[in-house]
Amino acid sequence: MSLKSQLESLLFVSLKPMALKDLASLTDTKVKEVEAAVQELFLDYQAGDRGLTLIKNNQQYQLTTSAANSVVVQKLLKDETSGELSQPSLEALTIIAYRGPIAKLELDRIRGVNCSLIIRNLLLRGLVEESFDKIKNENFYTITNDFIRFLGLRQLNDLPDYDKLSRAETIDEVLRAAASLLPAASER
Amino acid sequence: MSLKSQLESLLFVSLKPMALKDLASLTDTKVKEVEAAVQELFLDYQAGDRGLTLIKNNQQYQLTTSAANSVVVQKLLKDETSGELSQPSLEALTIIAYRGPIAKLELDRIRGVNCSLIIRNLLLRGLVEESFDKIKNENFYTITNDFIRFLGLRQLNDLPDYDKLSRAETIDEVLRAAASLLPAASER
Amino acid sequence: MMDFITEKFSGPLGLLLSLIESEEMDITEIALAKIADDYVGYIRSAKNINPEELADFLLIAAKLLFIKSKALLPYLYSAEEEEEINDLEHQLRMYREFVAASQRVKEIINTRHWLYLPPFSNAHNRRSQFNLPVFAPPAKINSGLLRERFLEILGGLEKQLAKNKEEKLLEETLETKISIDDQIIIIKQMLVDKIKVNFSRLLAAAKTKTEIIVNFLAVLELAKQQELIFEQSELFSEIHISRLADK
Repeated sequence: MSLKSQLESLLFVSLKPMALKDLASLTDTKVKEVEAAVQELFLDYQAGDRGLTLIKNNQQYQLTTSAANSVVVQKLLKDETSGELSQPSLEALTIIAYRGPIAKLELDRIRGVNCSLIIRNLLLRGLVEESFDKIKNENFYTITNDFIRFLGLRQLNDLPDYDKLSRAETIDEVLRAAASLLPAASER
Repeated sequence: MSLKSQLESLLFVSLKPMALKDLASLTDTKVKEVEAAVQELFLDYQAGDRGLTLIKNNQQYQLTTSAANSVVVQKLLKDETSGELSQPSLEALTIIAYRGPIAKLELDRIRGVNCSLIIRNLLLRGLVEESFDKIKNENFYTITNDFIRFLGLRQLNDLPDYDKLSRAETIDEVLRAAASLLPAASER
Repeated sequence: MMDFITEKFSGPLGLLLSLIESEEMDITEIALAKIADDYVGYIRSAKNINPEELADFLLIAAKLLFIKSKALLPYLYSAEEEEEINDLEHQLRMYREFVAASQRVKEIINTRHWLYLPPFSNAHNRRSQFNLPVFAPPAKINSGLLRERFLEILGGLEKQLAKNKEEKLLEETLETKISIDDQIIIIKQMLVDKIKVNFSRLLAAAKTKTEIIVNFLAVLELAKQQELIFEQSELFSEIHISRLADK
């Protein structure tokens, strides 16, 4: 069978999001080839009149039902819940969605306030994930597939204005940084 | 969305084979139409280079992996349930052993992260079991008798220092602190 | 269902933004200088500010008062300080973009076009056809190891609890020492006793950055109420504070 079909079988059976390298070792292929085949599958699901969607997040893939069929699926399944989201939690989730992986200090800086408690709460609810960066000696935060599923998106890049908001610096900050490199900038 | 795509979504989330009349009532269509659409879906899976297949048994339909990929699927299933436990899984198992029966929310609070995926893995391996408490409307977890015997013990309280460790005040204190700081998000 | 709790604002930048928007102003230095008093007035009267966040609220208050004083005495400020003001404007603009984005995210979630997974079941039909073992313990596990692990977990939790207690203690002291109104009374008392006080002496008594800010705010407040006179013989020299002759 083709690699693409093997990957579809694996994604169908797996209980959790699958990393490229796990898919590669299971199918005994190179990561590069797996990546190309998964991408093909990702586009297949997007193009056709399909009831399934492939989510891509954090370099991991997961098969779910498609957004357009949510109403009929809800009839069959017990209603899923993610509980209440306060405005501060919603803001933190939004910033992590656009800017993740993001360090806690950077999140605090954008919100202008310490976000420890909010992060703890989001971790408990499985909406964000923490990973430790050994080189930077800091924890970084990303959005989980569960939160992406509540958004009904295939990937975070599909969020509105993703390109604009995901950039670490806004244009005027970049311009300012560039200006400060010029000797003339010191004379104001 | 098309009926065919709705049926694909429903067959994907259903844990058991589905009868035509159930599919018809969920999608609010006639059995005849559902039958035609299911047939179309069946042919789609047959024709393409697909990792999924639709099987029919006693007038009931079920989505499964294609037979040609069974070797690679089996490899994944074996990987999921063999080998040593990851550090987080071992931690969760230990807490369930000494503190069981323990609610999911309490386990999450002790570990500081959502433990859904870890619990699934421990359930799959037959190391812990789940019981639903109707009054508290929550799932509780304990280690299985198989696992107790595997450890060479006759019963749970034969675990070393069980009396002392199962009542460790530290854990109660952690749970109290978490409950006051992070009010329960409604469980899923 | 995913519910949203609405609050008046979230954090110091949220408060700042709502004050500016309620005046229908854009984010500029002039706007910030204009709302500085409203902001300080709000945090003085607010009862619902989380003690953990108080320091962050006060930090913004200090920045606003700095901007306000610059608007009054522009020649006293350097390019570097100019930069700091730009930073607050920039930070607030960026925050505003994310608040707007968070509203769009909320709308997306509320359309409930959620993506679903099959519910987990141990007797999953996708697996049952493969005759998997129902019991698959890891080889290297024994009861001694479980005990060891459990003790390690307890140790880790104890450390965490101790750290939390320390932080809480810090917050409590912060909370008790932090009221601007109390500080005003203390300063007035000092002035009654001494007639003249050096500003640096006031600050020397402060133990944390937050306390410095509170002192600063209290002094400014007294100046606003026209109860104090400030004297400084030259730039960057000691500031002497004294009471206005009995009103």
